[in-house]
Amino acid sequence: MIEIGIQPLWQSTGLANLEWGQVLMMAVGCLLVYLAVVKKFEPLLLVPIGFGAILSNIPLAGISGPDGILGYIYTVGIETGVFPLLIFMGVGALTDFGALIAMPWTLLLGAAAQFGIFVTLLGALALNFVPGFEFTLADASAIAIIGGADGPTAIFLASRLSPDLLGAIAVAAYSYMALVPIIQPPIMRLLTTDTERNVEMQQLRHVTKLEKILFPFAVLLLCAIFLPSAAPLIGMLTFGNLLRECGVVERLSHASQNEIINVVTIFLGLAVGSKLSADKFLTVETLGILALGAFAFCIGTATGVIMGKIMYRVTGGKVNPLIGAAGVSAVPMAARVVNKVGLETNHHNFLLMHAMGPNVAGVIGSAVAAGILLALVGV
Amino acid sequence: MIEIGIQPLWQSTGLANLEWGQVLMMAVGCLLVYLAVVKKFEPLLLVPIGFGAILSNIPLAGISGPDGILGYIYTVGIETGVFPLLIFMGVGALTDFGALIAMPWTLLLGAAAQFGIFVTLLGALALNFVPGFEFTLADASAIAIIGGADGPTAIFLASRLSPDLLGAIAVAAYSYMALVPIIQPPIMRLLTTDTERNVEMQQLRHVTKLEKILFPFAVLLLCAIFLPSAAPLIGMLTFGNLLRECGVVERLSHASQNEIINVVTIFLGLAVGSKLSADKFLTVETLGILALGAFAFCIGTATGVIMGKIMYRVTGGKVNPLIGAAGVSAVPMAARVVNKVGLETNHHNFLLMHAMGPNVAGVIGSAVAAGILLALVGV
Amino acid sequence: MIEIGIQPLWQSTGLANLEWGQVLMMAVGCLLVYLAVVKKFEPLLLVPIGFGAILSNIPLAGISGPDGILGYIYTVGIETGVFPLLIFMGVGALTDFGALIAMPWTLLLGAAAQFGIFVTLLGALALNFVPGFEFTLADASAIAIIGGADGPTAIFLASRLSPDLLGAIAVAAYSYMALVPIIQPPIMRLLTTDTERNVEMQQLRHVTKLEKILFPFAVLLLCAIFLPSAAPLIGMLTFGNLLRECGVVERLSHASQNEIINVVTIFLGLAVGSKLSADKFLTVETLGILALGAFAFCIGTATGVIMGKIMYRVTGGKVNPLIGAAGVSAVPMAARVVNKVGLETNHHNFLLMHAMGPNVAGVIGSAVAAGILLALVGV
Amino acid sequence: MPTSDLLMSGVNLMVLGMGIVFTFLLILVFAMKGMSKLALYLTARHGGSDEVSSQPSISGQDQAGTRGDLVAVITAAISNYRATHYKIN
Amino acid sequence: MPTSDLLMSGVNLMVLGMGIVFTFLLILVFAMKGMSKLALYLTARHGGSDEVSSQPSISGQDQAGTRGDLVAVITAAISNYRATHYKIN
Amino acid sequence: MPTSDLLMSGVNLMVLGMGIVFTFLLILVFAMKGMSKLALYLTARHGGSDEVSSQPSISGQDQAGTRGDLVAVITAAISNYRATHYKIN
Ligand code: NA
Ligand code: NA
Ligand code: NA
Repeated sequence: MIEIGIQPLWQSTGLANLEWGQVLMMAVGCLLVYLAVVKKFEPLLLVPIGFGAILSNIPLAGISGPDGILGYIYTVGIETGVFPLLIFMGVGALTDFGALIAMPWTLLLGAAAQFGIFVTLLGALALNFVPGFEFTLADASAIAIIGGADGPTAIFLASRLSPDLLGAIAVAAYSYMALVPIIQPPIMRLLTTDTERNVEMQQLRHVTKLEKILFPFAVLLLCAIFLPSAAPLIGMLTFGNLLRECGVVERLSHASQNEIINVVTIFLGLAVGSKLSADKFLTVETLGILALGAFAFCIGTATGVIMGKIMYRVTGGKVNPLIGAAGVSAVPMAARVVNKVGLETNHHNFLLMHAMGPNVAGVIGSAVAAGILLALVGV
Repeated sequence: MIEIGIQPLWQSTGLANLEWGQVLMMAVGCLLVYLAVVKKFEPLLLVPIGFGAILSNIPLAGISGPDGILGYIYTVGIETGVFPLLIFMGVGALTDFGALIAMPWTLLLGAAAQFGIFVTLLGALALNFVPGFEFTLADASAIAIIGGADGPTAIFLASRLSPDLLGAIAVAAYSYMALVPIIQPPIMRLLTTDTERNVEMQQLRHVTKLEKILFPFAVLLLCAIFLPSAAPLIGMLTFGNLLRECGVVERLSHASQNEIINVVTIFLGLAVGSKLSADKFLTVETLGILALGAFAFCIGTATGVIMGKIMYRVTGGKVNPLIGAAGVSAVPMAARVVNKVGLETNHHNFLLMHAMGPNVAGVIGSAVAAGILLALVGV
Repeated sequence: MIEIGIQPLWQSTGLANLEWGQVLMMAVGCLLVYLAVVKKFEPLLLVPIGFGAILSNIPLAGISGPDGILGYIYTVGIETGVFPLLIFMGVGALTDFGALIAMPWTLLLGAAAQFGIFVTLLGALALNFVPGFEFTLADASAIAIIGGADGPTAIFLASRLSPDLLGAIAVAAYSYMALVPIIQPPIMRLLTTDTERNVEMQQLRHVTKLEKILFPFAVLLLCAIFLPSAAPLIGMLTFGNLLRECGVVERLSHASQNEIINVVTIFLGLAVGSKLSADKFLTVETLGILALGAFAFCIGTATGVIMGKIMYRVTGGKVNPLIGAAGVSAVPMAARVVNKVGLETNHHNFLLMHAMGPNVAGVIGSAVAAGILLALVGV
Repeated sequence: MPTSDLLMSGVNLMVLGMGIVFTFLLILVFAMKGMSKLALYLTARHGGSDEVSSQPSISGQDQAGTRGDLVAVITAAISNYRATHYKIN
Repeated sequence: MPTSDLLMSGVNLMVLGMGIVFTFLLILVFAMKGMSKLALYLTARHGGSDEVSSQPSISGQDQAGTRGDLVAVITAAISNYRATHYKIN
Repeated sequence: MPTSDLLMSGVNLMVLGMGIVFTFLLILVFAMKGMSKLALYLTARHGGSDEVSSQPSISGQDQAGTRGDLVAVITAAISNYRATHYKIN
C-alpha cells in the first residue's frame, strides 16, 4: 500500500537532488543554445549539444545514463565511431572538390594549416607543468585535433583517444569554428602586405566530370597505401563524394546529403551534449582545452597564411597568400572570410572560389593528421 | 539425403500449426487495418499495428520472436523507450504552442482533464474484485494512462510498467483517440448550457518569437526542478519544439517533423503489433482495458469541461467551457471537435484556436501524469 | 617517450602490409564501380558494394572488422536479416500489382521461371564432382537463388544459409540482373516463332482500388497458411504494398519508398561489399557461382518462355509467350526487355503492361522459392 | 555426404520445390480470382465509382517522366511537403 | 496485496497525482506569465519588430491547405530542397 | 611519464606528424596531376564534351540561393520527387 509522506515526495524532486555542478552545466547548455540561436554559432550542432547538456544534467532522470535515451545514442553512435563517420560521408556528398582539382598545389596550404594541431599538442603537454593539469599523450592528441577545425574528425578522434574530454573538445571545436570570422582576419592582416592581399588570381580551369569521379579514388588509394589509420575517415568522405559525383545514384547522394546527415546531426549533437556532465566539464582542464583551442586556430591560420606567402614568392606573385588561411578547413566559413578580407583591399577581387581549394584540402589534411595521431598514439 | 514425405511437409505448413488464438489475433489485426483504412481511425498507427499483429501471429514464422525482424525492432525501439521518445520529439517539432502561450490559464484545463487518468487507475484496481482480473498497481497505472489520450506517452509508460499489456493499451489508446469525435460531443452537450456554449472568446493576443523560444526552456526547467521522472518525455518534446521555433536549424526541424517521425511511426506500429499475441491479448483483461479506456476518455472530457465551467464563472463569462474538453489532448482532433460543437450553437463562433491552448496543454499534462506514475509506482 | 624510427613507421603503412589478395579485391571493387558508373549495371547497389569492397580490403584499417563501421553495419543489418527485409518493404511500396491482379494467370509464368533456381541447385551440387568444389546443400541453395533475379531475396537467403558466399552471390545476382537485356533476348528469340511474338494481347481490364488493397492480404494469407517460412519476405513485401495502396498513410508510404529504401540501400551495399574479402572471394567457388548464376538466368528465362508458349496454346493464341521471360523478376528491366523484343517483330505491339504481371509475379515466386529452401534446407 | 547422395537430395528438392511453387501460385491464382470477384461485388454494391486506373505503373516514374510537366511537379511538391496529415498524438 | 489495500493505494495515488498535476501546471502558468513578461520586455527593448503571427497552426497543414497556391508550393519546395545551410564541418 | 619526456614525445610527434602530413599531401598533389592528365586524355579520346562546369559550389546552396528562380525550384522538386530510378529488385 502506497502511503506517501512529504519526505519521500520531496526526495523525488529535482530540487532536493540538485547539485551545483548540474546547475552550472545546465547554464552552460543554455549558453550554448544562446550562442547558437542568437549569435548563429554553428547552430546545427550547438543547439542539440546545448540541449543535450541540459537534459543530461537533470537530477534523477538519468537521461544520459546507461538506460537513458542519450546514453543509448552515445553507445550506439559515438562509442562505435559510426556517427562522425556518417557525417563525414554526408560532408563528402555535400562537397565539390572541383576547386582543389583545378589547383592541386593548394593541398600544401591545407597541409601547412595542420601545424596548428601539432603545436597545440605540444602546448597541451606543456600545460602539465601547471599544477592541476595531467594530460596524457592521448588526451593531448585529442585536444590538438581542435586545430583541425573539423567537427566530425575531432569527435571521431576524441571518442577513440580520450572519451572523457569528448564534450569539452567538441564544444571547443564547434565554438571556434563559429568564431573563425573573428579569429582569422586580424592574423591574416598582420601577416600579409597590401600588395599581397591585392593579388587577383587567374580564373580556375575547367574541371571535367571524369576528374571529379577519379578524385575520390586517387585520395583513397594514397590513404590505403601510406596511412591506413586514416582510412575510415577518408574512406567515408570519398565514398560520399563518389555518390555525389558519379551521377548514377542520385537517390543515394540525396539521402547522404539530407536524411542521413540531418538525422545523424541531431543524434550526434545530443550524444555529445550527454558528455557535458559537471564532473567531466567543470574542471580546470576544460579551461585549458578552451585556451588551447583558440591557440590552435590562430597557429593554423598563421601557418596557412605563411605557406601562402611562400607560394606567392615561388609563383612570382600569382597566389594570393590570404587563401592559405582557408586551409584550416571550417568549410565554407573560412573561405568566406578569405573572400571578405580580400574584398576589403580590392573591391573587385573575389577569392571565394580560389579559397575553396585550400578549404577542402584542410578537411583532407586534418583527417590525415587524425590518422597519424591514431597510428602513433592510439593503443 | 533429403527425402521428404507428406507428413513432415504437412508439418511445415501453417495450417498444421495454426492455433485458434492466432486465427483470432489475425482477425483482430485485419479489423484494426479495416478501422484504419475504411473508418479512418488513426491510420498512421493502426495500419502498422494491425499488420504487425497479423505478421506476428503467423505460425512457425517467428517474425516477432527473438530472431525475427519485429522482435529486433521491439527490443531496440520499445524496450529501450527510444521510439516513443523520438515520436515525442517529432510531436514537439510539429506543435505550435502559441495558443497556449497566449492563454497560460488554459493549462489548468489540461490539468483537469488528467483526472480521467487517476479515476481509471482506481477503476482498474476495483476490477480486481471481479474474478479473472489481477491488475497490479503498475498494470493499473499503465492502463490508466490511456486516459491521457496520448499515444507515445501511453506506449512509453506501458513499456516501463507493464510490457505484457502494451499491445492492448496501445490499441485502446489509439482507438479511443480516433473515437474522440463520437465520445466527446454528448458529454460536452450534457454538461454545458446553451449560454455557455454560445460564449465568443476574445481574439488571441500576438505571441512573439522570443516567447516561443523561451517556452520550451520554461517547461523543461520546471520539470527538471519538480518532476524529473517526466524529464525524458518533456525533454524530448521541448527539444523538438525548440528545433521548430529557434529558426536557425530548419534542416533538423524538418528531419524531426518528417523523416524521423515517419520512419519511427512505421517501426513503432509494427513493434506494438508484435505484442498482440493471442496469449497476451485474448484475455478478459483486454476487455477490461477496453472498457476502462472508454471510461477514462469520458471522465477526462467531463472534468475538462467542468474546469471550463469553473473558469467561465471565475472570469465572468469570458471562457467558453467547451474548450475544456480539448484538455484530454488527442491533438488536434479534440480541438476540432470543440470547434464543431461550438459551431452547432453559434454559427459564427470559431473556437479552434482557443481550443488549441488546452489541447497542447493536455499533452504536457499527460506527460506530467506519466512522470508521477513512473516516480510513485515504477520500481 | 615516443621515438619512432623508420622501421615501425614503415610497418604502419598499408604498403608494408598489403597482400596480393587485397590488391586484387580492391581491383574487383573498382571494376564493380566501373560497371555501375560507366555501364550502368545496377548502380544503386554496385556502387556501394564496390566501394565497400575497396574499403574492407585496406590493410590494417579493419573497416570491416568487428570494430569497424562496415563490420557494425553488417552485424546489425545483414546478420539479422533486417536490411533485405526493409528493402523488400520498400519494393512493396514501389510496386503496382495492378497488372498481375488484372491477369492472375500470369502468376504461373512467375512460377515457371523459378525452375532456374532449382536446376541451378542441382548444377551447384553437380559441381562437387569437380575437384576444388565442396558445396553443401545450404551453399547450393543460396547459390541457386541467384536464379530468382531478386537481390534482397538472394541476400536474405544467403545470409541465412551460407554467409561466407554472401559477397559472391550478391555480386552475381546484381550483375546478372544488369545483364538481363543481353542475356534474355537471344533465348526469347530462339524459343518463339514469329507468329507467337506477333500476338497482340487485349487491353488490361480496370483494376479497382479495393482489389489492390485486398491483394496483399490474399497473398499473405496463403503464405501464412501454406508456407510460413516465406512469411518474413512476403510479409514485408505485402506490408509495403498495403502502405502504398491503402491511401490513408501517404507519409508512411513515402518514407518506405524514399528515406528507408535509400538509406538501407547504402548500408546494405556497403555491408555486402564488406564480405568481399580475398580469402572468401578469390576462390574457385566464386567462378563456379558466377557460371551458375548465368546458367540460372538462362534456364529461368527459357522455362518462363516455355510456360508462355503453353499458355499461348491453351488460350488459343491470346497470350504472347514473350511475356513469360519477365517471370524471372528483375523488375522492371525484364518487362522492358519483353517490350523491346516484342516491338522488333511488331512495331505497334506494346507488351510492357502485360509483362508487368509476370514480372511482379516473379518477385512473389522467388520469395516463395526462398521460403521453400529455408524450410527444407535451413537448420 | 557423398556427392551422389547430395545430388539425389537436390533432385528431390527440385521436384518438391517446383511442385510447391506451382501449387502455391496456382492456389493464389484462384484466391485472387475470388478476391477480385468479392471486391467488384462490394465496390458495385457501395456505389462503386473508383478512382484507380487500370494502368499499372512503377511508382512515380511515369508521373515525372511521361507527364513531366509543371502540374505534376507541383502536385509532387505539395504532396511531398504536406507534413500535414500527421495527427500529433 | 489484497484488493482493498490496492484500492487505498490507488486513492492515495489519485489524490497525490492530481495534486501534483495541478500544482505543477499552476506553477507553470505563473512561470509562463513571467516568461512572457520578460520576453515582451526584451523584445521591446531590442527594437522588437517580430515576425511571428499569433495564429497558431499545426505545422505545415495550413500553409499547404489554406494558402495552397503556387507561392506556397514553391516556398515549400525551396525550403525543402535547400540542402544549403549545412555548414560542412 | 614525467612531463619533460612527454614533451620530448610531443616534439617527435610534431616533427614526424607534420612531415607525414606534408609528404602525404605532396604525393597527393602529384597523384592528382597525374589523375587529371589521365582524365583529360581519356575525355578527349572519347569525344569528350563534358557537362560539368568548373565553378565549384557547396552543394545546392548556389542553386537555390544565387539562381533561386522558378526553374531551379522546379528542377529541385523534380529531382527530389523522382522516386523513379529505383530499380525495384
Ligand atoms: Na582541417
Ligand atoms: Na493528455
Ligand atoms: Na524471381
